[in-house]
Amino acid sequence: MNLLDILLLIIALLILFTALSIVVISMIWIERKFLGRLQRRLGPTRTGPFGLLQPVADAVKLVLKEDLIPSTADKAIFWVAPLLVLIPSFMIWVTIPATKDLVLRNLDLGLFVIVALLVVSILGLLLAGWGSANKYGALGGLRSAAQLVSYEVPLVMVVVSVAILAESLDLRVIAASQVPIGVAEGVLNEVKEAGGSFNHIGVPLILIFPLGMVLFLIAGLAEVGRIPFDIYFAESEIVGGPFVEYSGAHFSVFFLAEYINTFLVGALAALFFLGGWYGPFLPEWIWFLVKTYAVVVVIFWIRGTFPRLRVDQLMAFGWKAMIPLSFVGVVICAVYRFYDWPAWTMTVMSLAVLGVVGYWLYRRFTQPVQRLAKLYGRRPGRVGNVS
Amino acid sequence: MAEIKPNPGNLPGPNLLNKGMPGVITAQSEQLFAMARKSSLWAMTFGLACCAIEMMSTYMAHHDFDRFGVVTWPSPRQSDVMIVAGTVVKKMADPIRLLYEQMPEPKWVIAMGSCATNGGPYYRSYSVVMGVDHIVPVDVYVPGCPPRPEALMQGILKLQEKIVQDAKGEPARS
Amino acid sequence: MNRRAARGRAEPEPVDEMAALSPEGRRILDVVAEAVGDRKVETGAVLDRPRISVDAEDIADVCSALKTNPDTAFKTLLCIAAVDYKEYIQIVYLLHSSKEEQTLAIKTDLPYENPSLPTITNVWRAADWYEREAHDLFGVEFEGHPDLAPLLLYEGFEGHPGLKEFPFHEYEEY
Amino acid sequence: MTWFFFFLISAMALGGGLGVVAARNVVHSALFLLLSLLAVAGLYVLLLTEFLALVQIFIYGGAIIIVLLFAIMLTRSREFPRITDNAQWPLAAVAALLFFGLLTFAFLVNRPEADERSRVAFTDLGRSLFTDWALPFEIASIVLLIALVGAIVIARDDGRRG
Amino acid sequence: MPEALAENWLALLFAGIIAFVAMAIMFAASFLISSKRKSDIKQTAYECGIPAAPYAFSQINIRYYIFAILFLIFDVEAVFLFPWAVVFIGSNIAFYAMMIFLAVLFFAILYGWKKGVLEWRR
Amino acid sequence: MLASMKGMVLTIVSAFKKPVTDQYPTKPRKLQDRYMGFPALTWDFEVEEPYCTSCMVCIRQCPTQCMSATMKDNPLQKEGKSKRRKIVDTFEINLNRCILCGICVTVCNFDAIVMSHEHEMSVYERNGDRVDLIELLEMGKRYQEEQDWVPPSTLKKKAAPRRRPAARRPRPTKKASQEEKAQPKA
Amino acid sequence: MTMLNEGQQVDLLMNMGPQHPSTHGVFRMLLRVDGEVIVDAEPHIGYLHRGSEKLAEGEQYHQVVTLFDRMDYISNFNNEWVFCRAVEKLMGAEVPERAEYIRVILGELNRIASHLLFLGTFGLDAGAMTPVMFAFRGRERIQALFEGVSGARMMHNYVHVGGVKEDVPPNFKEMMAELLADLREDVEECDRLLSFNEVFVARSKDIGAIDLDTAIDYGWTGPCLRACGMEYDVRRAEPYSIYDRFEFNVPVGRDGDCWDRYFVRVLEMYESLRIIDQALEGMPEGEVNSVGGRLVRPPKGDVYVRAENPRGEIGVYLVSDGTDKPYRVKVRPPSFCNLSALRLLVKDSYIADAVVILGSLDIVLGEVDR
Amino acid sequence: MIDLAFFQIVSGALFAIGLYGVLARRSAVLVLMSIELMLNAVNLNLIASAAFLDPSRFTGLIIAIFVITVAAAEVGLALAIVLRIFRNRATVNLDEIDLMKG
Ligand code: SF4
Ligand code: SF4
Ligand code: SF4
Repeated sequence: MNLLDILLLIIALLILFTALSIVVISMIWIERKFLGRLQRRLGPTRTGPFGLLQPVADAVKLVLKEDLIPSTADKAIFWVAPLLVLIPSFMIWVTIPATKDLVLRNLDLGLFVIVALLVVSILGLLLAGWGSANKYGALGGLRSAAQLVSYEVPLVMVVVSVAILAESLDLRVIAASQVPIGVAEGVLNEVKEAGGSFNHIGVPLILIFPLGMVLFLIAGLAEVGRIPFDIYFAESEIVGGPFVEYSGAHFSVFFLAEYINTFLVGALAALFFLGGWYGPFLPEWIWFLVKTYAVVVVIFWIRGTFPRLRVDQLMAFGWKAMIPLSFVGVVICAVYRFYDWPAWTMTVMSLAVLGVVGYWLYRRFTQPVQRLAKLYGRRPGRVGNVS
Repeated sequence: MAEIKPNPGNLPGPNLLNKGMPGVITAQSEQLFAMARKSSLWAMTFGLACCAIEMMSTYMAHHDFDRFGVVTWPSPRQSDVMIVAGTVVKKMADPIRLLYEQMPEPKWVIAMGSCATNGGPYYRSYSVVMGVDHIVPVDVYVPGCPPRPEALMQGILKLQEKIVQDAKGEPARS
Repeated sequence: MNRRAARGRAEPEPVDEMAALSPEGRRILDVVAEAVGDRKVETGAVLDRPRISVDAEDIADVCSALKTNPDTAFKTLLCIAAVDYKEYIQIVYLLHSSKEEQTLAIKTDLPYENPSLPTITNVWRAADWYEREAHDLFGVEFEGHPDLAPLLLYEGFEGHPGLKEFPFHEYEEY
Repeated sequence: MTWFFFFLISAMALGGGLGVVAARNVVHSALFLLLSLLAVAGLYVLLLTEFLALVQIFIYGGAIIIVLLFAIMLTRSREFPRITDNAQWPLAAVAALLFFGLLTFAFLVNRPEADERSRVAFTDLGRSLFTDWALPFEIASIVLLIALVGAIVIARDDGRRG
Repeated sequence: MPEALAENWLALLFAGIIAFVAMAIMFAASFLISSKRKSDIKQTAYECGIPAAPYAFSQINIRYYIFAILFLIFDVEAVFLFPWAVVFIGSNIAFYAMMIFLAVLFFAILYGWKKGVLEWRR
Repeated sequence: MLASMKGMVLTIVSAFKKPVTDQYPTKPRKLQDRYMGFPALTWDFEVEEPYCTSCMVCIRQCPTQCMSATMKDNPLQKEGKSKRRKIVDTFEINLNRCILCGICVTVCNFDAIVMSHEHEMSVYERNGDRVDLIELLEMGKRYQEEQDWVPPSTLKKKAAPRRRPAARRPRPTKKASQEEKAQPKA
Repeated sequence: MTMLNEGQQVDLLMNMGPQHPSTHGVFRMLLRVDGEVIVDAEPHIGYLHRGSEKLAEGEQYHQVVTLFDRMDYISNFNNEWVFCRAVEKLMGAEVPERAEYIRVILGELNRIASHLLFLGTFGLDAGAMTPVMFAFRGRERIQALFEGVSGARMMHNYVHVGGVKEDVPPNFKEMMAELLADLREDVEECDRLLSFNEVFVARSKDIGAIDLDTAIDYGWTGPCLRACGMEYDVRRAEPYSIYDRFEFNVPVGRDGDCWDRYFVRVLEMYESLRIIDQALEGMPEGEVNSVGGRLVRPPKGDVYVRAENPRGEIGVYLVSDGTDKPYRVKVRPPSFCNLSALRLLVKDSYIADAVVILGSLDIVLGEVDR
Repeated sequence: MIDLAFFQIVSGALFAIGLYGVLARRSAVLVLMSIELMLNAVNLNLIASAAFLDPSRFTGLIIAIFVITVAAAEVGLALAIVLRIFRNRATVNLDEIDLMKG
């Protein structure tokens, strides 16, 4: 470990940071454009070609904005909170592999590092809400902490299920185990060496564990606070929650962190379930980006379709549906691996669970109102008064 | 109600950089900044009366304010421009003043509709403020009752022009 | 109180007033007169709608009688309007019965100085805000109303703008 | 290099610890505690037990601090400046110093032979944990259950509005 | 200290530092080039245009706390799950031990569910 | 879950439909013919003078009192070119104040005022849209050209045979007259 | 343990509004919250009190129409219409057949526009961002038609005493045909997007329920009342204009909760479309204004007219003293009554629910405060 | 290479700080934090010793994990008690809390 190494490391990190910033900017652009298209409008068009410079302008403007600190706020905490959000979410990226070799530092406890750092970043929002000494902020901070911790548990459980299926905590191995045999020799050999003899090798996990994908996406949505889980900065209720008092550069840090985390969810979903960087024809890193952006677009898509849950429903959903389901996920993964069943059993099991849950949701929410709708719509047109 | 003199508008306040070294570079940079500022005018979600409906229309699919980079933020802390869309009633004057104050620099105000400009149809009413410029300095007045979305968009374009002109140091004239 | 004296002008001929009233409306007036019992009522019409006039102090009793009586069943309070006739203030209650499909107006006159009458908030909860509004704009006191805080006006507004004597705002800038 | 990090991290740990006991504002105390705990995690890394370091971050840095913050926020924060220290703090300081001296003395006097450290394989740790230590592991689950039940019973809002 | 291990952790540390430095640079730039006009009224807490009334955090519901506790318990559980996930295959004891462990914790959720702490209003 | 899935399909399908947005500064929406923009004064191209005689009817009827005008003797009338004895001398409308109600157009008996298609008139000063006669006529001319404007009264005359003679005052029906006699109580 | 300091635990007082994204204008609620649950709420209105009723006393009848436009600024046509009906009734003026048809068509279109706005903002309150875009698409099309007919997108001043201002443009039928095709699709899309979405149902079903008697006690009318299960619609109960000629249903809810209020409005949009279809078919040729001139002097007297606005029953109590200016205009705004029950509705609900409940009442502050 | 003693001294110092906190602070929450510090010191010592002295290296680590587990449980319970007391007495001041009177 000499100085040159450190220098290289720093340069690599700087590149990573820049890349992430560019990714964030691209994501903001994609989000606005895509949401625009969903709503049959155009999204930004006037700043740069196709509005490409819009996020840049937004970023520059945010830096140019006055950075207000309310006089009642706890100054130190008001300052520290954005950092507590951003730093862990950036640190996670050190260990995310874009391809087999394109990773800054591969940690063999990678999964655990990710979840551990994610937990730390929860603190930031809570403190932001507390520090800004604002009622909306306070409510938002507590809501955010409660929400994030509630969905952290299923997230961790899904991650554990994935670890069980791939029998490793190493992200590279997890992704490589989904690459068809004969394509990714290097890492796969490691897998084999590590005793991996799973039946599903070479199959993207989404095919054998769709339940996990769904749970992961939902928990991930909740972790990054996107509709339908954006109760902690619910605009129409608590006007921005923990961020309500933040302006200028501080606000942009939250913004940045939020988008980095969204991208993280996309990247993890791609690595865990979509076969990582594997794909025909194109270079690996492009496949990785494509898959990640695809998940991100799905997140935006969901954002463009759903209303927001209420805080108690969110919690109830987290604890009464997500966590039991993720328990079930872990157990079926473990059973499948322990008894070494064929891969399709896993698919069947998780599809069955999903089906049951979907049907229950339908029974609980949609069916009654559809009955009502029929009832209300069927009233015959009568002339005259009825009291 | 806080009465202040009608004021020609808002100019971005001085920053440390051009306080410290006034000169060509900072003047140039100011113009660059103005480009960023004008392209990303975040508006406060704030509608008062009928004009607010047209303002909402402007955000919606057919007109799409997002094309200009105008999006809404609920909190004044994150907004650059306050579109006073509707009748300013005396009871509402204090909140508007407070909200304006709570916006961070630089900030702009658009008075949308004749009510916000000078009372409009309610010029004889006992409870209406005769123009929001009695309360906060206004940059652009958009006439109409309510102004068409196009008119509001033109107001935003005017505001963008003004921002650029202000950065050049030549106040914009209509 | 002698209402005729307070009004100080000729009583219109009832025949003409009832002209537009439908037979159904006439019938409802009889039913109403029965329902109110021995309180002093005077029947008439508001163009094509039945109307009764009662003394101010009877209003709460009349209203609750009309509401609870199964024959009339005026279950909805549509509106309470106050009219300033310069010499006296008239309060018009508009009730609706969806059983009879009739709207009934109850008028009661109040002296111009210190108008006051019993509240009907305990009959209809809808009356709450209407009475507060009338209190705001006309200065009518509703005895027994739980909270007559300003509803439409702000704290500290001088005068009662609904009254005819309250001047229009003069504003000279065309 | 290693020495540098050791001293840096120890300084952070101790500084954080001092911050915990010295800060006037309880939330600041909690933040200092976070710093201290993360620094201790750093020390674990230096001891080549990275799994433990991560556990430290995961449980202390995340969960426990959050719970602490919740508790702080839900108890009245206005009250805290008034009651941070009690009267016998000099006494406490003396006691703590004495204790520290004693410990240092003990550590310095009794210096056992240490062998070369090597990284602990995570899987081996796991295997040992779930086979040799299976019983304590189950007991841990019971402990957690009891803690949860206790906490729920104690902290449950009895719905003061019915 | 093994090189690879040290490097990994150093990378994490530096990542944190770089994020911090980048933010610091941004804040500094913002401090330098943002226009400022401070005033007392500007720095009052925002509350929809009405001067905010003071409040205490303790007025906020205790219910949030129970979720934190639940989280704490499950966090600890996760700590055990991670090593288990990669070692349980081929070890009966490990597998069944964890199943029992999960069952106990699942019982914890059920208990909370039953006790109504997952509901917000009873 | 089905309904939400349907909703997602709906949104994604609409993403592939054509956006409905009109791109304002470059490709603005076409205004409808009847659109009422700000009022403008018309120009009598035959006589080369404004239609307006400054009769003050619209000024009195304007609900916001946003106009003012003065009249003068028409020089062209002396020359025999015009039938108008009086003509507008100055005319000012505060368009910031105008509420686009169109009452002035309805009440004008001389076809002298129209609701033009101008509506994008944002300004930097309060009441910066106080337009005087010249500008009003400019606006009017633009409108006239754009719309091939014909004085509505001539149109009406043409259409007159089909219509009843327009009653100035409502001719009271039987019922109404009855009521007029009847002194209402209030 | 004893509860020693029970009283010290004060609740949090929280303002919602006047500037708040979901108060639909400048409504203010002072909430007393215990955690997330609202213990008590105090509505404050008057942030848009413009004194229209008083101003109307100083303006001529045809000028008052402009004030009515701006009262319920989402259903301008209906508002103009009801005022003109009041004057007409006072004068005993007949309205030409064709004008009635035009009024009905535009009024029903306006109802759809208003309900679309409601649907969009209700979705926004519930946190969905796309319905509002979809809804405004339809609304925008309706506004374009209005512009083509009346010359203005919102403040039409088109309904005049005795009829309408001018005849509809010659290509009205084609315009309507085009509009209706698009509009039906827009309404359906909004409906499909939101109505049965699980999250939306969870957010609005069984929220803010009110029983029929209380609703009547509060003077509720319109879709809000119908959602409680009472089939009452002024168009049906006391048919004004030419509503007795059309066949349409009055959608009625059952539970009186937010979802019912929402869905009743959705169904009403379909019914309005039906009415428009019928009216378009039956529209005769002929005069559009019987009074003609703008200056009207109704005889002395007073009148109360009722009409079914999108928000409920609007009433106008008009007193004339025989001059060209009304002596007193009193409006019975539907959302005023609907809103006054808010306190009862939001009590013991969540903060998030308060937003939805407020949204489901579909208030227009211009009308509440006048 | 860093000696075991250094780690031990750090852990001792941490423990002493925690001790001071427990003795000197009055707020129940702060006392709890100090206890956490002390537990951490113990853990550090355990792990350091395990790392240096235990050939198999597992015992110390696993015990440390259990310590952390128990600490988590303890924090949850203790804070619940603090909250309960606060809600009943509106104070977290240990001197003012007299459980016997409860
Ligand atoms: S200008 Fe006109 S549309 Fe705008 S708020 Fe005033 S009255 Fe309403
Ligand atoms: S515009 Fe018409 S009404 Fe107005 S002053 Fe001129 S001629 Fe008279
Ligand atoms: S349109 Fe209306 S407000 Fe404007 S000038 Fe004409 S009458 Fe006045």
